[in-house]
Amino acid sequence: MADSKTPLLDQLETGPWPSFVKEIKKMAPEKPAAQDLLGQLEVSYEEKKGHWKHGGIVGVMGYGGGVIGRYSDIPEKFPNVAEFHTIRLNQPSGWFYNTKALRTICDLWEKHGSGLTNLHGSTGDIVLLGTTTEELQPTFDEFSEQGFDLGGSGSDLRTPSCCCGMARCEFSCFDTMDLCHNLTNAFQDELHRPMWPYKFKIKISGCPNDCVAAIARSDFAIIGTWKDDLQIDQEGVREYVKNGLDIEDLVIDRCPTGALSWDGNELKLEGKECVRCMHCINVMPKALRPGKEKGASILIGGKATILQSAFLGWVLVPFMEINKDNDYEEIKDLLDKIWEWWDENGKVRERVGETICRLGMRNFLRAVELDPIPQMVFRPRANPYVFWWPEEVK
Amino acid sequence: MADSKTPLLDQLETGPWPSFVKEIKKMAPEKPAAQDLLGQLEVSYEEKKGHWKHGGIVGVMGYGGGVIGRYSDIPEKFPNVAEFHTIRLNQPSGWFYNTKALRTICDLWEKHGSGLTNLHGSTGDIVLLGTTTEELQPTFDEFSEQGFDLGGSGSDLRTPSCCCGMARCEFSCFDTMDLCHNLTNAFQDELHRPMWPYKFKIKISGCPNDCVAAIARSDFAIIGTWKDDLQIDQEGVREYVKNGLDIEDLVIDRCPTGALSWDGNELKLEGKECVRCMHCINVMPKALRPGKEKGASILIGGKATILQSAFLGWVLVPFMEINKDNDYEEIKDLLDKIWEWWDENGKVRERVGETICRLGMRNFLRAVELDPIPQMVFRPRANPYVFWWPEEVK
Amino acid sequence: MAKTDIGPPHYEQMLPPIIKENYGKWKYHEILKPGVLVHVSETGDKLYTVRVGSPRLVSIYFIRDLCDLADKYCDGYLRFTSRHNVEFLLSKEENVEPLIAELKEKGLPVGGTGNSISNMVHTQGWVHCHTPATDASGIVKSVMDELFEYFENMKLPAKLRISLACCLNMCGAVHCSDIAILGIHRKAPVVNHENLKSACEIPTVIASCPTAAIRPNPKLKSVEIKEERCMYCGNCYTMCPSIHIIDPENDAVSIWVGGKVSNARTAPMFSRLAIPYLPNNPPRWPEVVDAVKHLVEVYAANAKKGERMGEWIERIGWEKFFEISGLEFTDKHIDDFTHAVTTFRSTTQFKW
Amino acid sequence: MAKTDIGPPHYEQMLPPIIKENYGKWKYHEILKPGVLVHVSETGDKLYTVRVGSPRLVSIYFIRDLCDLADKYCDGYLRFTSRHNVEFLLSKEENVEPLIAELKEKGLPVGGTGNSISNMVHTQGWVHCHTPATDASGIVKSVMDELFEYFENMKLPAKLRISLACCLNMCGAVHCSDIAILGIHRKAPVVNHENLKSACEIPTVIASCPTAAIRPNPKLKSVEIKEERCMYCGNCYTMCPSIHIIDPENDAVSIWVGGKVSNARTAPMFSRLAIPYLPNNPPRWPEVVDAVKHLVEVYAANAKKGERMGEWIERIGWEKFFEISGLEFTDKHIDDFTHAVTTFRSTTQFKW
Ligand code: SRM
Ligand code: SRM
Ligand code: SRM
Ligand code: SRM
Ligand code: SF4
Ligand code: SF4
Ligand code: SF4
Ligand code: SF4
Ligand code: SF4
Ligand code: SF4
Ligand code: SF4
Ligand code: SF4
Repeated sequence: MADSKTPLLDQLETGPWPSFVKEIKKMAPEKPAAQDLLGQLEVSYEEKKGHWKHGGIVGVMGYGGGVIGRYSDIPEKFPNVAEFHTIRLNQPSGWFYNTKALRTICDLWEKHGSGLTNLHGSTGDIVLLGTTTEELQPTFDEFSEQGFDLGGSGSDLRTPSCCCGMARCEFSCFDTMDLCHNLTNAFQDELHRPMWPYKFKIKISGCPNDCVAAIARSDFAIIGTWKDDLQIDQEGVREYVKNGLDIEDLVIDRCPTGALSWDGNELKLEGKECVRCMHCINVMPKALRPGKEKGASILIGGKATILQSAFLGWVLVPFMEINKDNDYEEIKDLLDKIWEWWDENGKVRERVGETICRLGMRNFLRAVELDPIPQMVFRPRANPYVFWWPEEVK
Repeated sequence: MADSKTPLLDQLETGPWPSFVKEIKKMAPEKPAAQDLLGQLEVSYEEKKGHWKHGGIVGVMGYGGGVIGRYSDIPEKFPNVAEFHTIRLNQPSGWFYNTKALRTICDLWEKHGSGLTNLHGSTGDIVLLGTTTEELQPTFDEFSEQGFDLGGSGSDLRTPSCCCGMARCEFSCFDTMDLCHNLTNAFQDELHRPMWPYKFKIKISGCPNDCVAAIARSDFAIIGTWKDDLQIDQEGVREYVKNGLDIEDLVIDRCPTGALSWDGNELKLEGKECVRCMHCINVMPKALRPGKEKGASILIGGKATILQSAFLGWVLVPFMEINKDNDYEEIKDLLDKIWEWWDENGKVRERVGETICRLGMRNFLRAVELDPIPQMVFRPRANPYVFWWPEEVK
Repeated sequence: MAKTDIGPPHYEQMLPPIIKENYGKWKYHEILKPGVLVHVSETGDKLYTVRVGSPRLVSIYFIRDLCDLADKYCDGYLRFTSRHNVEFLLSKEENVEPLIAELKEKGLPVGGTGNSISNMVHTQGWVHCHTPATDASGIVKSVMDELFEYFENMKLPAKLRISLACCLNMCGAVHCSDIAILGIHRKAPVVNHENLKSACEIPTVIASCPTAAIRPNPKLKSVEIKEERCMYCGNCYTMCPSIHIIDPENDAVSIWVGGKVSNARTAPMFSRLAIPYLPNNPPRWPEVVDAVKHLVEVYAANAKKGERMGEWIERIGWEKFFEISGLEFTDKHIDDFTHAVTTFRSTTQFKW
Repeated sequence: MAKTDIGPPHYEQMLPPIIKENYGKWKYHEILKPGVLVHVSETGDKLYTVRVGSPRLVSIYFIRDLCDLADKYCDGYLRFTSRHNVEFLLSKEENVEPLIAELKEKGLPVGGTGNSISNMVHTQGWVHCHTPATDASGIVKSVMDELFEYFENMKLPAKLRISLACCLNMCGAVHCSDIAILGIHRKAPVVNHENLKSACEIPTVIASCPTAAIRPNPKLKSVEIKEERCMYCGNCYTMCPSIHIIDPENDAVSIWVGGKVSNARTAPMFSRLAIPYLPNNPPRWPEVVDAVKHLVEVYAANAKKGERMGEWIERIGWEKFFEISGLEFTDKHIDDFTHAVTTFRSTTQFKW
């Protein structure tokens, strides 16, 4: 269908926002697959329905995931996308690149695939969009040679991601990028060979602003925080006020716990009232900074809707030192314990948060050897359906 | 066991709070049942367990409820409480009495029962505590002759109750006592002959202070409210301030929606921000009053724990005029519709709120012919599991 | 035969003249002192109310005593409140003090208004019910004896409502009380297979279990309880007498805090678990009394004026409440029923 | 054979010298203008960032263009953001404006910082997935074209994050966005009994349904869907290709509002249903674009400075939001899944 017309898609070439249709068209002259993608997409636009078949199991040797199989349901019309699989490449921490690396990706993908990508997939991978079954292994082989590896898919650890952290942000309470890289490498087997009840996502943010949406989009969220009082440079505060900041309205009144007060000259912090929400720091980054005793909160259970409706991750460990020196042992130990329990107890397609809900936090906490503390909950139970352990009763 | 000793219970005769043990003892010389109740209770105190058997079906002619059967599980020791049934008498609206009526109750109960009562049961009935199966009918007959009737028990309408309302409270937005009396009489059949999936409770409070805990303790709560602005007597407000009321701290800052402001002389109300919580009125009853356009909010679903955990009633009708003139037709119509739907759809032992949760508010609202409005919810759904009606799709 | 379905006596017969005349005309009220209210009408009339604590479980002699007083001071009228107190309704101010004096003499406490602890809503317990995990009246007496001063004065930050229910059926409607005392069972019930066969409907019994802990045992024509799934609610026992849950060794008392019913300031709130276990120690339940007293004192010392228990706790955060109160936080405090996940702290905001 | 399990390239190779030298030493930042940040180090070094909108679905030519620019202005380094924007990292201030000029020339928008609408997180849609109820990239393009000014300036009360997911799997993680666009199916799937037999595991299919709408059909060795229980989530289809849910006549788009992720001020919030149905109208989905634009404008006109969409709505109350926005409130807005009862208004507090 090399000469298909695409009047509907053409309408998406105009307007100020960069156009994905233009991108596909850029590849079309060189790549019949891109040409047919355009054609099939036009059909979708006409018919208001997708034309991809339910996935299929394809992959590369030694891996159980990292490739999403995809087949057209109208291959007779669009033979060049009859097979149009996605390869997920694991991005470098924080999505930083040198141009050499990016050009390598382009060159290899020009050779082996459609030349179309997502930078990035919404889990964080470099998404190489569309190639044939035959090309999968050679593509992987060459990427591997150039130092790239696959990301996750299926019931495995998914590609961890992190915010830019210490590389480009003054708020970061630990080295997000190093932790992300370290964990990704430590858990290559978990990442590449699906063997769990369902997917498991790790996301890492350097502070409670949570710029990678870890609390909403990962089963295991590592979010920077601190234990002591946030740091105040009074001179800096006065400077903001002098420059017109309405500190009462925009800072003091918006602190969720009323931890701050301003007497016209000094900003006072009631340290033990602060819940480290970042708001005052965000408004006055030149004057305020997180405290010095830094680490992270660990939250468990975040996920989207399927099956039991969306969960936001909840506090599992309020404060953990993030310790480069011991190779992040505490986090890895905790992950191992969680996976062991979940693997044993989770049902098929049950995210870890759902397993915890089904079996009760008490069982989970015992398994991962953590003491219950009030920080884990907004508030204690209201219903009296309390279980007792056999050893607690006569 | 007329001579049983009660050393444990005796310890509850001392102390400043009036003693129920003394009350039982007052009856004991005259009533062997009271004497044996004391004895059996002493055994319970020794053994830390109750000695009453699982209920039994006893009652009076023409009624399916109103009596709670009760039998001792150690009748050989305490033969006089071998049968010790409770009769629930429907209290007059607002628990007001003239002494003649109360004395009548005493006299009849002295004649037919243990002479012990609860004034009142926690649903609101006059609880006549303990008589034999044989005495049930004669007791009822005489009470009936004196103008008293039974309350509810079992899977029926339970005895409605209400706050003192207009009889003794300036806040009441409608005549709680009349409404309670009227509904109770209109639904005698529902009250006396169990025929539903489970119990159904109606409670009526004249204002959002909810002095009969209607929102927590009734399936159908009628709670007074108003539509226009609350009434302010500025002179009265100034008077409170003059007398030392810290109006900023105790009124302005505590208004849940910031609807109030005070400029040192005048209290300003942003009427459309007010959610009629009663707080400011409660603090300054001499100066503030509910608005003039009065009526009630209807809330549905309130109940205690069993089975699906406790529910607080939720808004079903934000505002209903409470109309004595048409014999409260709107409320009765609504109740009829609710009962019809619940009766048809409820499972055994499922409170109406639970049925609604199981089948979805949309089905319930259709059945009772009410339009969905945002006041019914704190916030709309977060999960995307939305149902469409057949007629809405192609 | 007796008339049926006549309904309760009409309330109008029960109203003193002053109320009949001022019905719906009340303008404002004042609390003159603990236990004494005055309601002022638009007509200028004044109604005095004297509120009196009652044990609720009373004899006809008690009621006759009340009647005597009402005849003497209140034109023969009185009422009871939604928390089982007695209210004497006086049209004459000069009767107030003599009435109070006589009440004191008879050992009847005056109070329960305003920022006090009013009477405890409660239930039957060992006096009359078949499912209790504890007694009702005995604990109420013990707690009210100890907290008596709070009934008689109004020095708390706000109203404080204490309730008690002797089992999870919660007839005391303790689910929304500032402090709730709740009797609990702690062991899975025992099935009497022999009886069950004839006495109970198996599908109904199975359906009665909120956690699906009950399954049929076709061999015995009975049911089996999966112990690790049972949380001892007793609902199966309510449905079927052949399932026995009472167990004096393990039955106990739990304490819940922070509930409220009124819509004033904050929306109504459920009470939440504070202390999962206290032993049943009749006749005076010292552990329960101490715990309740401690909670009252911690609240009194820390809440702002006008702040209900739950409002105070929500303001400072539950983690601070556990710290300040010194209560232990256990896995039992963490919900594991249907809405559990909505109670989990899904934010990094918390206090150390 | 290729090496396996080597993991991603090490990030250090990817960092420009200025970042390596100032790693962990950043002191503060400023937004110099929309799309341009400066981060100042304790060493005094300054790093300039220019943020650029990307369609995310890009060709290798696009990437090579970026590389050319980065080589020219940024010592050969750049990055992408968690919302799929491109960030050029400059150590030399004097390069900022020339870079921006060249970007403009190439039609690449600069912006997305501070109180703006940043790039839309989104998904595959008809481009690459098998379950979509709508397209992804086409709606994103249409919406961003219309809201372009909000990307290029920072005049909103606060950040506004828009996301899109083309089916309930929510790969766009729309569940916590200020505005979310979500593709929805609206009819129960159709079972191909012939195929199902061989292609799918019946117990797995049955277990996949959140509302227990699927039951076995032993006769056909297949399953049956109880239509009135199905809410079209598509999860059975994910598990079993013989169950077909795509239906162009009824597939549609819904709009959700008020979610947020950050812990700033308020805890993270879920997005909530605003508009249950808008038609699929490719190529430019005018109804969807209008609705989103309207919501942005209503928010912009009414929220306080610094207030996120959800914070604003929670402050004024959802009943006011529906009034101000003019959106219709329907029975679909009322939750009916597991936690429904926690969303019901259990207080008499509400606005007229
Ligand atoms: C490519 C990507 C969307 C994108 O355009 O970026 C994607 C695409 C698919 N997702 Fe996803 N998901 C992608 C990120 C997500 C996210 C976002 C995230 O990770 O932050 C989520 C929500 C977060 C979460 O995990 O809860 C997400 C939640 C799902 C779900 C529902 C999972 C759940 O527990 O709720 C499914 C269904 C499933 O697993 O069967 C799913 C399934 C799928 C499948 C494999 C379709 C399927 O049912 O088999 C899609 C393949 C599309 C294709 O043919 O290319 N995808 N998926 C994202 C992965 C790219 C990458 O690796 O970087
Ligand atoms: C007498 C009374 C307690 C009291 O001391 O005041 C009482 C006593 C009993 N209640 Fe109750 N309930 C009483 C008010 C309540 C209330 C409070 C209220 O109505 O405001 C509730 C909580 C509110 C509610 O309805 O949700 C209440 C919730 C229950 C329940 C749980 C119902 C539920 O849906 O959660 C049961 C269990 C049952 O129905 O099988 C129950 C069952 C019982 C039974 C009948 C025991 C049983 O399982 O068969 C008790 C009989 C005790 C006896 O032998 O005397 N009782 N019961 C109250 C009725 C007196 C009256 O008529 O005035
Ligand atoms: C007599 C009684 C109604 C009845 O018909 O029986 C009643 C009467 C009054 N209530 Fe009440 N309330 C009565 C039970 C309740 C209840 C129900 C309960 O406790 O089970 C509540 C809900 C409690 C809760 O939220 O948990 C209740 C919540 C209020 C409030 C709201 C308090 C708050 O700020 O949360 C007020 C307003 C106030 O006190 O400022 C109030 C105010 C009043 C006023 C001042 C109304 C008036 O103008 O007359 C009455 C005197 C109050 C006092 O005691 O200081 N009444 N009141 C009840 C007395 C019970 C008792 O003996 O102690
Ligand atoms: C580059 C990026 C991180 C990354 O490693 O990729 C990033 C970078 C910064 N974020 Fe962010 N955030 C980034 C995604 C996010 C996300 C995630 C998302 O949108 O999916 C969030 C959570 C959004 C939410 O709550 O729904 C996020 C919530 C914040 C906040 C909290 C805002 C609030 O008040 O709720 C701040 C503080 C602020 O802006 O005042 C913040 C602040 C910042 C600062 C100022 C941090 C710093 O000192 O450098 C950075 C520049 C912000 C700006 O754009 O004005 N960043 N930030 C992400 C840019 C995405 C984009 O291209 O637009
Ligand atoms: S999450 Fe915190 S540390 Fe990370 S980029 Fe955002 S603001 Fe910086
Ligand atoms: S970080 Fe948040 S909680 Fe802490 S003082 Fe600042 S605004 Fe308040
Ligand atoms: S509910 Fe309102 S009207 Fe009724 S007694 Fe209480 S304060 Fe008065
Ligand atoms: S009644 Fe409540 S909401 Fe209304 S103005 Fe008074 S305090 Fe505010
Ligand atoms: S709470 Fe339980 S034990 Fe107590 S009276 Fe009610 S049903 Fe009986
Ligand atoms: S006590 Fe409750 S949880 Fe235990 S088996 Fe019986 S009904 Fe189920
Ligand atoms: S949201 Fe649904 S349709 Fe869109 S990419 Fe994800 S799985 Fe596919
Ligand atoms: S689409 Fe969802 S709700 Fe409908 S049958 Fe399939 S799994 Fe169940």
